[in-house]
Amino acid sequence: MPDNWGFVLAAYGLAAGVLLAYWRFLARRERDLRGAAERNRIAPVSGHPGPEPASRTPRA
Amino acid sequence: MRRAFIVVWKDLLVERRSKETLNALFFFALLLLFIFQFSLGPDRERLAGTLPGLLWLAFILSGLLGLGRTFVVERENDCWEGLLLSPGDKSAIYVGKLAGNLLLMLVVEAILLVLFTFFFNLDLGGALPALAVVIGLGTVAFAAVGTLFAAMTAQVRARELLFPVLLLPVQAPVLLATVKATEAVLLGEPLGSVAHWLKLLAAADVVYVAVGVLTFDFVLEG
Amino acid sequence: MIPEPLIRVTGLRKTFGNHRVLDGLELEVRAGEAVAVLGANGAGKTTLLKVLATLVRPTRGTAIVAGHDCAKDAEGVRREIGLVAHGSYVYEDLTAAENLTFWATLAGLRLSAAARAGALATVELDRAADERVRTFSAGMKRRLCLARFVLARPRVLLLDEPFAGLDQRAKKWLEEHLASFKTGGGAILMTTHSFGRELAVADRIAILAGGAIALDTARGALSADDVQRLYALHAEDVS
Amino acid sequence: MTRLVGGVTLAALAAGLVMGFGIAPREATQGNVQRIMYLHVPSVWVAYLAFAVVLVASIAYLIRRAEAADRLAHASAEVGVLFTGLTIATGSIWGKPTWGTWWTWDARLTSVAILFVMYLGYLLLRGMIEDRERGARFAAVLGIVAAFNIPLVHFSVYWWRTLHQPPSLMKPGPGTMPGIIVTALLVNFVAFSLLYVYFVARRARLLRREAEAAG
Repeated sequence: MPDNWGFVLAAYGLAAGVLLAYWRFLARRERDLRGAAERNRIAPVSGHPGPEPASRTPRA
Repeated sequence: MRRAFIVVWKDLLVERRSKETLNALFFFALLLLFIFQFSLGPDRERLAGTLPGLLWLAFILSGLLGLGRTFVVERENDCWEGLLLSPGDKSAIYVGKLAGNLLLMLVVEAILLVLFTFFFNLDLGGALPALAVVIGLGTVAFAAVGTLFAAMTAQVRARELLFPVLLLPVQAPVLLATVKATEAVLLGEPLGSVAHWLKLLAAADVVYVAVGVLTFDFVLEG
Repeated sequence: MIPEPLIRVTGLRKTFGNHRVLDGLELEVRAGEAVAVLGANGAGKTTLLKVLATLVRPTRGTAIVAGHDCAKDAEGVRREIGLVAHGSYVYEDLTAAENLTFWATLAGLRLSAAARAGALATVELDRAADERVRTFSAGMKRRLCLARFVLARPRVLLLDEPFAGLDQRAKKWLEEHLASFKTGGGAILMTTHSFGRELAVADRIAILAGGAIALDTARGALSADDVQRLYALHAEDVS
Repeated sequence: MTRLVGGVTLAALAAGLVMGFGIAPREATQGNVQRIMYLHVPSVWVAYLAFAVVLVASIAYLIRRAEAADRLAHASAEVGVLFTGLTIATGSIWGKPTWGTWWTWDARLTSVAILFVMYLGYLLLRGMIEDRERGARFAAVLGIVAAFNIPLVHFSVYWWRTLHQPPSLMKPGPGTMPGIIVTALLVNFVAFSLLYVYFVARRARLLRREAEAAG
């Protein structure tokens, strides 16, 4: 039975990518907020961040 | 219970006077038949296998239209706050609206059933009583969640978009059960053979109506 | 012991998003008293009414109506109030009698035909009982809404610009009706942004500016233009 | 505090990788592609955990109107959708070599797909309602309806599929698998749960800050 390492790497790579992207998204939003608070301008109530990039199609 | 009845009485009276929803749905049902014919071709043998699916697709689409309008009369007459301010348990309003919707859906489904037997020569044969059970159970589940979500989206800006997007995924299991049960019933199998689907539908009815009654207060608060 | 006021608002704040509509609002209305809340459009008059009618939850502070807290015991409040807002809550496709039957039954009242006819007569709509509300004037619709409260007999009436859009006859009728409601021991809180005759029925004028009551004086001998001067004075420096 | 949880999570994830690739044996029938299971199965478990938390937090919010409960529900739903998406993606990557197609209406993939769409609707609902208090209330109701719907989804999909083919190999029945694989799964499950807690904590804190900023 072929090992299909390619697919295993794709799966783990994608998972790592998605989780990292979400982590960065959180970090960036926190930075934006802290920045806004410092300039003591009330940050506009930004819309909801929307679903995160849980992309479905794995890389070929 | 008198309070739930008065809600149904009011909706039926408004509907009888304005005749908006029923006429529109009847016309929509007819349109659906044409669209199915044009898109799927006239060849009846090929369609025979998909008839249960088509039937429920027609029910779901006209249901979305009908259920989405549950609170339109409140919104257009600006009576939403009036409902909220009338003292007493608000779930009576939910039960009233649910009963009204159930009636509306069953009427439309009856019309569609007749149209299907005419256009697709769907031969019900002896299966009508069994089919009625399946349709009844499925429609209660559909109307229960539909009424709750109609109340939820009545006040939201993009309600025409949000209502189907929220309702359809929740209805997926009910749709699976009803189509599978209808398929078996139309093949002449006894109800017993689809007992597990019917139990699932009954469970869905109980769960959805119970959740609807318990959470309607929070949704009406608007 | 002076009786507990029917409406008591202390330190009321209401924010929508990051816009503070009401802030630190204090107000009391006793039984048999009518208070007119005066304020420019957008000063928060309607928001105040909506908080008292339990349609909107206060962000901070308390609002007590007839002894019930608007946030914690909304149902208790709803049994005691009658709200006449722009909506006036009528189904246009139903007749006046059918509307009354619906709202009375929904409120849990057992409505006999006689009681319904009596209520319609009180608001002078008995001739139009079987006509569809779609054909009614603004004044007739508002009277139909008041007919509901003739039946339910609330102790507090919340009126959002009740005299707006009424002809002279309807205004006179409303004045008399509110006066009799007051002598019956009810409390009235009404909002208005005009200074005409409608202030006659008010015992006190409360000017709403900057999210709070800037001035709360007995109407007494104040004439309409006194009120206007006072209102202009306070509205400018506060908002 | 969250920095500590973050550190522990990273360590646990590393341990999971070691278990998945180092210690766990090469699976006889499927070959190494089976190692995707150590990613796929824990993420579906965590997704269900997330939606259970949404249910509890939604009920708590409706009863006590505590802002914190609403934020927890919101954060948990979002992280739940993230893991559900991950489950579907890794499931279809696994499906390609084993069944030759990216997507099959396999019972478990289908039910996870329905959950994904249902809770995506939840996030859409939150995004569409401007008034925070009303959005929280409606989302709580939807969170409850969706959670009660999960068992119905499961049964209907299983009956719908299993009449034709037995549930796929991915059925995580620990009983049928050698101990070492089960432990690898459990380690990864713990790691993923910690990651879930970490993400929810930060997302909830972000929501609180946004609420405070909005004043």
